[in-house]
Amino acid sequence: MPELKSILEALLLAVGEPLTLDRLLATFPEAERPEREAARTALAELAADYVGRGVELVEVASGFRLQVPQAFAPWVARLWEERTASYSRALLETLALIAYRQPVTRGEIEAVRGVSVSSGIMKTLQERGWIKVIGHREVPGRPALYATTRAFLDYFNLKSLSELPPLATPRDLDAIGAELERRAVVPDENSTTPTESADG
Amino acid sequence: MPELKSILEALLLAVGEPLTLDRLLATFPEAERPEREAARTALAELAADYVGRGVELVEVASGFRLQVPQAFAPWVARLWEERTASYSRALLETLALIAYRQPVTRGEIEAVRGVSVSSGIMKTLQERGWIKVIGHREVPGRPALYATTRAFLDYFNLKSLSELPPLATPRDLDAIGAELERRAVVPDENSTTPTESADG
Amino acid sequence: MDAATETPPLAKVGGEPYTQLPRDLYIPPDALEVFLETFEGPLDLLLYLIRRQSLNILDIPVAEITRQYMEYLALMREMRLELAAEYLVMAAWLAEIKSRLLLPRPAAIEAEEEDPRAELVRRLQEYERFQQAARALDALPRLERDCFPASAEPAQRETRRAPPPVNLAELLAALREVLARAELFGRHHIRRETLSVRERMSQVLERLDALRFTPFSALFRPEEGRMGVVVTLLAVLELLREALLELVQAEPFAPIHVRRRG
Repeated sequence: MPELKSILEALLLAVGEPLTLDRLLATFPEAERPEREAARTALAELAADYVGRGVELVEVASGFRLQVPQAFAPWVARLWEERTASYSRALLETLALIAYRQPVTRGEIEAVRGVSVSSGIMKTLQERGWIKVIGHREVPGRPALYATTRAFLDYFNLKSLSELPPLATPRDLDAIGAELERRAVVPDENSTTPTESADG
Repeated sequence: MPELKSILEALLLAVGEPLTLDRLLATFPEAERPEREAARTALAELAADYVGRGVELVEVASGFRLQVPQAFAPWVARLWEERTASYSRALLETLALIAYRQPVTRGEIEAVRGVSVSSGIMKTLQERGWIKVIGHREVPGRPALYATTRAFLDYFNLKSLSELPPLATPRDLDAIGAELERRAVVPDENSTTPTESADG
Repeated sequence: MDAATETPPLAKVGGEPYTQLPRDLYIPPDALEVFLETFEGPLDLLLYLIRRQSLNILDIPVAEITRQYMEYLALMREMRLELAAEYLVMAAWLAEIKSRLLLPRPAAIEAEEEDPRAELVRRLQEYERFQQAARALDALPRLERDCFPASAEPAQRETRRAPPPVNLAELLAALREVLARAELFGRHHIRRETLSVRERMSQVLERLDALRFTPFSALFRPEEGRMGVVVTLLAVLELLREALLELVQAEPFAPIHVRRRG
């Protein structure tokens, strides 16, 4: 049987999120289950082993977690930068619905998409400056009304929303999509390669 | 600056999936970028550090990956209550045929297995990202040609297709007919022991 | 539930009722159905029959194997298992091979012709190879079952990511998909909408204040012409309908004022 320390390490790495001591211990058959004190000691040893390494053990509200220490943020950040190649389909659908049906609430977007829209998506779109809250619908809960911004129009080389391809039946959109591809409307200046932000 | 070994460890853990040497090195500003040889040495050291631990370094088709070794599967499995899916014989046979015979059409798979391949199986394999259509055979109906993906190799801990377990060598198929005839003609003689392949 | 009283024959083979399972079946009847279902097709069943008797594929006693194969087929039918057509095709093929082996042939023809079993043997052998390959594949250590990707969250997620590029075609493709899906759900009516009205609605809302009233006429810009005026009016009506703004007129023919609701 592997060392207790290594088993705890394996569990935390396999999950990648915090685990309580109880959940860690629950993975042992009852007969072999270590004492809580022994597990705590093993975790302390593990934390000591990690000094100077690319991983550290922290205790957070929901338990113990292995994480990549702050000191490595520059390298990890450059890795992510290179990775974010494209937005998710959910994000693009949400953006498209806001563009065509504005002003629109999150609930209305969800009604069309048939699934909930994550807060992360709304946040990303707002951070990117493509959408903003322009009011609230006067219904219970006063949901925010979203609309696209001038930055959105600029990004897509549109003078006004009326230049968006008309919202027609899905079938027609196929043709429009093909047409757009033919015209090769690629508004973004750096759409080919995500350039590394040259700092320094 | 942290040790090279620790930076590589941090990167691999932050991503949780395979990274090539090039992608690892691209996270260093050019002026500080280590030599490939140095990075390889650091990875080797890392692998050595991990002996006996809850983590191991493997090289698969898409690059280097940190993973929890097989020895810890029992504990990890108990952490995730849901049983990890075991795949049906039909699915595995289909996958094996695609892996060893690629590029191959569905019809060709069916010819070997002697039964039709369900669409569900092909869909599952594609959804898992293990197989993909890489073209069409230029025969009537233009059937799709399937091949395995890099994700398939990654999933099965393989660097390349050449690492697949060897396929049992068939008796020379053309010789089978001859053999059958010889047996029919000379039913009970010791001379029938096949010696044709014994040379070394 | 109705079977217990009569003990009906398990199978009929060649018209003969079988009340007992074939001698060489070591399977309790309740497990039989499961057992029969495990066959991946006729080749799989044949390989099973051959292996069970430790026979070499090259030595298949066609007559005997054909008889056993037919028994299983009858059992499957009796169990009302869905019998793939391939099983019947194989049955016909086995019968053909058997008959060709039985028929005497002039030596001259026999020399040219392949042994009738050759093709069957070839296919069995080929299938057997891939059965082994599938087992070998299954035995490889694989993710999620034997080993697991190791990951650790970065202490602090950097927001320095370069935002991914998007082009209009992608946006349209996304819209196309979501609308196609919405059509499938059928609950939502996607109407053709005049964009300019929607856009004007956003613009009007932005201009309006929730605290102060804005003169209705200030919403219109004469330089936009008649179309512009109509679009603005439609936008205001639509906003009104959606209870997003409030119209106030102190007395008949007095100036109308607008403000945002809430």
